[in-house]
Amino acid sequence: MTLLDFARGIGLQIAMLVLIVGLCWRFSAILLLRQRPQLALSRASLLGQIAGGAAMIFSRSVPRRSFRRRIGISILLSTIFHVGLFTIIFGGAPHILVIHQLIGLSWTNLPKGVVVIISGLTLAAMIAMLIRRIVHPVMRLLSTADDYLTWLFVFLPVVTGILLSGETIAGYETLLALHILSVEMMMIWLPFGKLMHGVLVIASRGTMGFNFARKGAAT
Amino acid sequence: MTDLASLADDGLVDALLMEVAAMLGRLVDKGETASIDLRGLPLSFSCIANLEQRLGRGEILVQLDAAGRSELRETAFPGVWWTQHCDEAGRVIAMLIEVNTIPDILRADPIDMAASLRRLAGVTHHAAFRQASHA
Amino acid sequence: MVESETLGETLQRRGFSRRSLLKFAIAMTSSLALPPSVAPLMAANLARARRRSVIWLSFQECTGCLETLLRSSSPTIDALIFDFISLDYQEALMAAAGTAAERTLREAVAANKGEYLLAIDGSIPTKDGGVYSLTGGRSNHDMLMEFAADAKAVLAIGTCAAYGGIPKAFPNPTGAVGVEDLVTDKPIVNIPGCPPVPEVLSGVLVHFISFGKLPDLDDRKRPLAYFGTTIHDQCYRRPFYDQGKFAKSFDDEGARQGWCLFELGCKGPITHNACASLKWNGGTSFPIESGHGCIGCSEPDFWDKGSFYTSLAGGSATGWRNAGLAAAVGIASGAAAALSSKLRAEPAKPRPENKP
Amino acid sequence: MNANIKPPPPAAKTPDAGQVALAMQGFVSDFGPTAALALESCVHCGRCAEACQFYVQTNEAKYTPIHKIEPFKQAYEREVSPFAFAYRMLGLVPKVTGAELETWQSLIYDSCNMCGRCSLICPMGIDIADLVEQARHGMFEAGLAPPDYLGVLAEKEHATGSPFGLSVAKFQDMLHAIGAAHGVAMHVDEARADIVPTVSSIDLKTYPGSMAAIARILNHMGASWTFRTDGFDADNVSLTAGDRAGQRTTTLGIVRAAIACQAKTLLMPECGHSFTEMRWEAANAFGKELPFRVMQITEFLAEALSEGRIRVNKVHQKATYHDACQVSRRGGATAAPRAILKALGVELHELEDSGDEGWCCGGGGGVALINRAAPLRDKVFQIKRRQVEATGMDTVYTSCSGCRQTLDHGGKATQWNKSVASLLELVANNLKD
Repeated sequence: MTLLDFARGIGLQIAMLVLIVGLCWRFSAILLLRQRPQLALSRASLLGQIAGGAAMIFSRSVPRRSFRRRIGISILLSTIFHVGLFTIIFGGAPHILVIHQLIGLSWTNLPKGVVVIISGLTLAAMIAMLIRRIVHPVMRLLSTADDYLTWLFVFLPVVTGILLSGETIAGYETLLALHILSVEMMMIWLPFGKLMHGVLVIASRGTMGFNFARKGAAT
Repeated sequence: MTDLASLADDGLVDALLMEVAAMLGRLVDKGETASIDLRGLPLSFSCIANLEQRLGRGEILVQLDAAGRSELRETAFPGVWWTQHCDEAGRVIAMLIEVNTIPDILRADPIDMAASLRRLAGVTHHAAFRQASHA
Repeated sequence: MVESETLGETLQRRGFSRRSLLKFAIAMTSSLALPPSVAPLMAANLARARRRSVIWLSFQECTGCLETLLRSSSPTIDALIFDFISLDYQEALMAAAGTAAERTLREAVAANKGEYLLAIDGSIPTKDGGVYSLTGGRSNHDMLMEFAADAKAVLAIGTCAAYGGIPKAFPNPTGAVGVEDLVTDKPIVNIPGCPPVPEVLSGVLVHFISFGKLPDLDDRKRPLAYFGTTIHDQCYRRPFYDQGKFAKSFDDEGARQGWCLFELGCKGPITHNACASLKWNGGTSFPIESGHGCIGCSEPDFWDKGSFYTSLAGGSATGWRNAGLAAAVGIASGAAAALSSKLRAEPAKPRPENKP
Repeated sequence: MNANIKPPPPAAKTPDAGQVALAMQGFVSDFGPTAALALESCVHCGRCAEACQFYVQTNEAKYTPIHKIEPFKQAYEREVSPFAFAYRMLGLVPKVTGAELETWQSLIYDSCNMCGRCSLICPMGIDIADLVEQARHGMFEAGLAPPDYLGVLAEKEHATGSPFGLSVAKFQDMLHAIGAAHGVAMHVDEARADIVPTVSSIDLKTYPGSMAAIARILNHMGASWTFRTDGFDADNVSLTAGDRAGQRTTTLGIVRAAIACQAKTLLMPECGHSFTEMRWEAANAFGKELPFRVMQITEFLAEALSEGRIRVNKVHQKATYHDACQVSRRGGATAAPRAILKALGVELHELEDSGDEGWCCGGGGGVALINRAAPLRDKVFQIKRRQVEATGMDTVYTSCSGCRQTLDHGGKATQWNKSVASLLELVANNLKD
């Protein structure tokens, strides 16, 4: 069995199972905690609260105007990084294939050149974010091993993906194996580290939007 | 993407032409011959066509019929040859740019010449015999 | 042994000029990725070279490899090279049979001890004492070990000889292995492919005959000149891959336009072979040119790497049943964690009052 | 450590093991899915620092909002989080120590106004202000509320229902005296009334005119109303101190008083946190939806003005407005004060950051009641000072006595020539006869 066979076979299966167990575990352990009902008269109807929750899932992606000046760099880097990552994952032809194989959905891919350029930008943003995390006093204070590990587990697939696209350093087979393995490492890490925010963000923003709609508070 | 590809082609062709110029320089200065194996380079069809066009055509075109056809053509730059060898089935088995006063393969080989001398002697003798018998 | 004539003499006798030999040498240096300036030397060496004894043993195989090599295009010098090597023993081709054949074999080995090339096609069964493939009552394993001992080098021709091939496919009932798993003290050249590209074998032989040594090999003992790149690297459809233009089915517009077959399971990117440059049937075509993806037949265990039609991007994901099971385990664990947290956290809190 | 922050009084000892255990118990008893989601979601992006007046004015990383609840988060991870058992077994998250709690006391109390600007900037939708409120519960229960004014007041409120320990008789006397002084008829402890106004202890102490103003307006409207001495002081210092029991006692006292006179509307004074408490938390303490409306005074005035129940003379004035965080950003009543100013014909010149995005005066979240926090509070006040000065206005209206007091103090400390005024009093002074 070659490294690629392992990555595409048993490795992928293990990663998926760990991912599913971890996601369900973490989510249920959070959501099954005791919820106290809110009895005060709401400013919004239940539907309005749900709409508020749904709206905040999107609206919090764009910071308020008055905040933008102070967090400009953070917005710039994280936007490039997140939009870049999304574009790579959902625009790259091989990635669409994987999704197609898993759930049967498919759409038109972006040209490879475009994906490679975006990957480069994403990578640059990631490196800048790491430097900022190390240098900026606030981020350094807040940062834990989780932050750096998570960075690494996202960084590796991006790097191996770029190397794979150019087929530099090693052959396609080796690079493909490393790329898939790095993604599997990320999948395994996802439920246990900060990467989980990619999933939690919906619940977290949705909850705040729901609660704030109840109070009519600023969103 | 097509534009990008042709741009990359142009770059490769330019690089190859510079290499050819360097080789020709060595032929002029030191009498060194050299060749480039075009099939050993990652060149697209369009790139090869482009290169062939840039080198142009000179005064000599030689066709060789030895275990399949070959075509050896002087380019617009004397001393630079465009050569292509095919096998008996007509498929290209080698394509080169040769930098030489004349491609080596055109020179008659001593062993072949020795053999032809023997054959020639036979032919001559036969003719003389016929002429003598007529007289 | 009688001193045989040189290749130069043979060619001359058959009416091939020295130009033809030089031309052949030019083509061979190109094929072997040697610098063009080596061609005159190769031609001179070939002209001086004398016959080499080759002993060819067939093990667990289908004779496809041999067929391919025998049917290589036109009667050119390639063919002559095959003529020129002295195929002293090849069961399928030789006229002699039975004990006469056995005698030929012994004589050839004795006469060329340490100098002959041993060519193998087919894999070697190792299970149950190798009983699954015997020649004259002797196991393939025994014969391989015996004749490899006095060989100059061993050529493993075809994927079966190189890596075990289809006989080794799951569940490998005969315990099939490739030559390199058994022979460890001799130079080995793997020429994998199911079947292998015939020009590769002639290239290896020409190199061996003209320079007296084997060509440069990669880490899988394959001639670097032919296996140094992947099908994907040399594929004429590569620009479509780079542009992200893929055929989605074998009869869609993309397929008609000749777009990349990656999504239809082409294994070109992980397959090292020379099909895309040398092509097949006298340079006519190769599978991708005919509209089908590469199946990766020259790679180890190609038969067991999932469907030929599953793209390389994916993998064998876990089934819905396992996913469901995993989800259940996750939720149960999460619920247990939440419960234990509740128990740990619960203070004796006053109940909210309903009456003022 | 900021040189301007005084170290805790020398008498304060590092919390002992028992206190740490109490704090932990207090921390972990609060985690529902909302708080858990919040703590699980933080990506350590640091943006909340840039929204926080304490960080912005000091540039000290320790004032990063999410960092202020670190022990609370640590308790969550060790005791409640999905993988808590692994964290404990593998020692990935250390136990919270007494020394840490001691350090965090000043971060969690002195340097947080619970103003919710951080909750507004957080890209993950974490209500950090809410987490601070919850974290203070554990701190208080371990006896770690600042051994200062705030702690003292909370204790008194816990015991008497009023942070100043005012007795019912004393309060009755005060109200009548205020009525007499301002020439307005007072309604006190009537058996039935539609509207029950409450007061803030800051009003009692500093701005008694505001009580006269409420009386004048309600009389003008011809409303059925009464002050109830059995439930009048809505201040709820306990909330900001983290005293759940005191908070509950105070809140339920007011609920009972309003129910006793069959009130339809409970009117909250010009005060921020008390509105939050009565509007959103009282029903939970009471165990079901309240049988009356809870309205902040600006909401009430805006509604009455729009319905024509209050008629006012136009005042031709230019002014700026300072939003109380708990009323505007957190309370959903941002529009109300602006409607009132418009009805009065006041030309409003907004602050650079106003409405939902306004900065806290620096006194919110009980910080105004922590004496040792005064230097830090004054630094924070500078933002407001700059923005008010940038408008060129001489008058700042506000509808929170806490803000008003903080702005007054800040102004006094820096010889500021601006006047800080109550929106309620402005309305009361310009009623049509």
